Amino acid sequence: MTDLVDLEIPPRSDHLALVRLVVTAAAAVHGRLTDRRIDDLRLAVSEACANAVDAVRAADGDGQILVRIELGDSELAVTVTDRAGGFDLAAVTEIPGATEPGRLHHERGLGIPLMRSLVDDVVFNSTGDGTAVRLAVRT
Amino acid sequence: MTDLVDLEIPPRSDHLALVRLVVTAAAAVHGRLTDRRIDDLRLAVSEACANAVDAVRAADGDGQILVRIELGDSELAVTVTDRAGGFDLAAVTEIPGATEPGRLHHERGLGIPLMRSLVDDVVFNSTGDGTAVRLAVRT
Amino acid sequence: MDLILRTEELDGWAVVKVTGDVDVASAPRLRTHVVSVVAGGQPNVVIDLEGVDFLDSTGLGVVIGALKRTRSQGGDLRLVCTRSAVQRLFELTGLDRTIPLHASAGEAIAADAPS
Amino acid sequence: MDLILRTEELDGWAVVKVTGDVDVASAPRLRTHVVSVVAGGQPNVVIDLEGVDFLDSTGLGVVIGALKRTRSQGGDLRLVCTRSAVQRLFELTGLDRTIPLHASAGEAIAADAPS
Ligand SMILES: Nc1ncnc2c1ncn2[C@@H]1O[C@H](COP(=O)(O)OP(=O)(O)O)[C@@H](O)[C@H]1O
Ligand SMILES: Nc1ncnc2c1ncn2[C@@H]1O[C@H](COP(=O)(O)OP(=O)(O)O)[C@@H](O)[C@H]1O
Repeated sequence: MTDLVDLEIPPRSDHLALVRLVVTAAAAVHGRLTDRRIDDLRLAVSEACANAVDAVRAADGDGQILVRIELGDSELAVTVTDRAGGFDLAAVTEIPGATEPGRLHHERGLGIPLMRSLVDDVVFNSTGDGTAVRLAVRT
Repeated sequence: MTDLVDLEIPPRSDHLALVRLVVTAAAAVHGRLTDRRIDDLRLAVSEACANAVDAVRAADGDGQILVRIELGDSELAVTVTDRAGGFDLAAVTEIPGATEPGRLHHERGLGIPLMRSLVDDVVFNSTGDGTAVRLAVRT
Repeated sequence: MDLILRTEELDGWAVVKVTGDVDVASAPRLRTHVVSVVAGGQPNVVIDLEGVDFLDSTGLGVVIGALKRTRSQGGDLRLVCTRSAVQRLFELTGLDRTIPLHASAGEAIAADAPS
Repeated sequence: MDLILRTEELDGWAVVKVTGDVDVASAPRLRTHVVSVVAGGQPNVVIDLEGVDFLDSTGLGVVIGALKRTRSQGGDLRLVCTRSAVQRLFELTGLDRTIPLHASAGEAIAADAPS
């Protein structure tokens, strides 16, 4: 059986620390990941929530952001969902890789590539309604 | 405007530590209560959640427990809701007061009196469906 | 936040040092631990709550149970607690009048037996 | 979890000690702080992240911005960081090759200027 922990926060960046606490605490209850994997997941989730907060605010929305934590036998997965109208992932420019000199020009756009290197699976599901990002770490 | 933070957990006591963390973190975001008032609210909420967990398990239910945190200008309020079928508050025996010798015979039944002494307002709303306890601390 | 229990001997008393949150999830472990100490022939017990940042009514129930158990065996229970979040609970319930809180295990042991 | 920023002078460098989480909510304060240090005529800056348990991509962006800003003023940026959760982010993004991480402010200042 997969336990679920759901958290809903206002679209404000000062609530992200709370999301991180909940991810860390839920992972402690789950008890199947190393501290390092938990740190990685925590960062990936924080990035996804920061994007959701940005998107809701840019869309002039005030909808809540939903964070669903699935404590599964084979994985710990966190889905961040917003109702900010979605976006086209394919149209987001990938920033240069770490070794490329162009890297230093980018102070933004690190979030999604980071998520991909931090967790085992990243699945975006974006519709005209909003975006759900599912970040999973296998046990 | 009142910010809302919603948390839903499985009816298991090992998730209560997570609820306490969220209450503490949300109160930090709120920033209007002293540490001591936050400790008091945290304990009251933990007691309410423990009762909800007991009730869901006694009812053989597996419904989630909802914790809603309202970050208001004039109060911080937390409502714990379960779908365990409710109970009759009036029928719950009050335990003897602190100074009475009978106190020592009671290792249980401290929860509800404690909630009342910890926070400013305690409102129970119990129906055949379940129970909502709202615990509020005024700023 | 797991509960850590460590028991030491001090001047003929068993000192149970508790670290972590004592709540409805973890309190049964503390109860079992104290029961086994007393059952092992040691009715004089100090519970040291200095490492405890949170204690709920179940934890309080375990303390009350430990008091009854030690006294019924001719011993006593003493508490060490200076953390305000935990002290407050004993004060609110008035239990600090039945079971005084001490600043250290040494002080707890040296205290007069209650009349 | 509020960000605390404290700046000290060490051997002609400004050492900015950061305590707290550097995330999208708090990173702007760090950016403003570093900007004002450099604008105040001090282009040699050490950012000490030993008190930081969490840093996100916005925080990383502030570090990259600080590097560009100090170098454009003829100075340099050095980092102090031994906390694994934060080190990891620099390693994953390869930024530790552009901005090496040091174990102390003294070591950071003593390090050779990058070629
Ligand atoms: N939940 C979302 N809703 C709408 N747009 C998003 C969402 N997440 C990401 N994006 C878009 O993808 C872009 C790249 O995101 P990211 O890699 O995290 O970098 P950054 O947030 O620093 O721009 C964002 O600038 C935004 O345009
Ligand atoms: N959410 C709830 N649903 C059903 N019954 C409840 C609920 N909360 C409290 N109760 C009832 O009220 C009684 C007293 O609760 P409380 O004072 O917290 O003490 P304890 O939980 O130790 O029995 C409980 O034993 C239970 O029968």
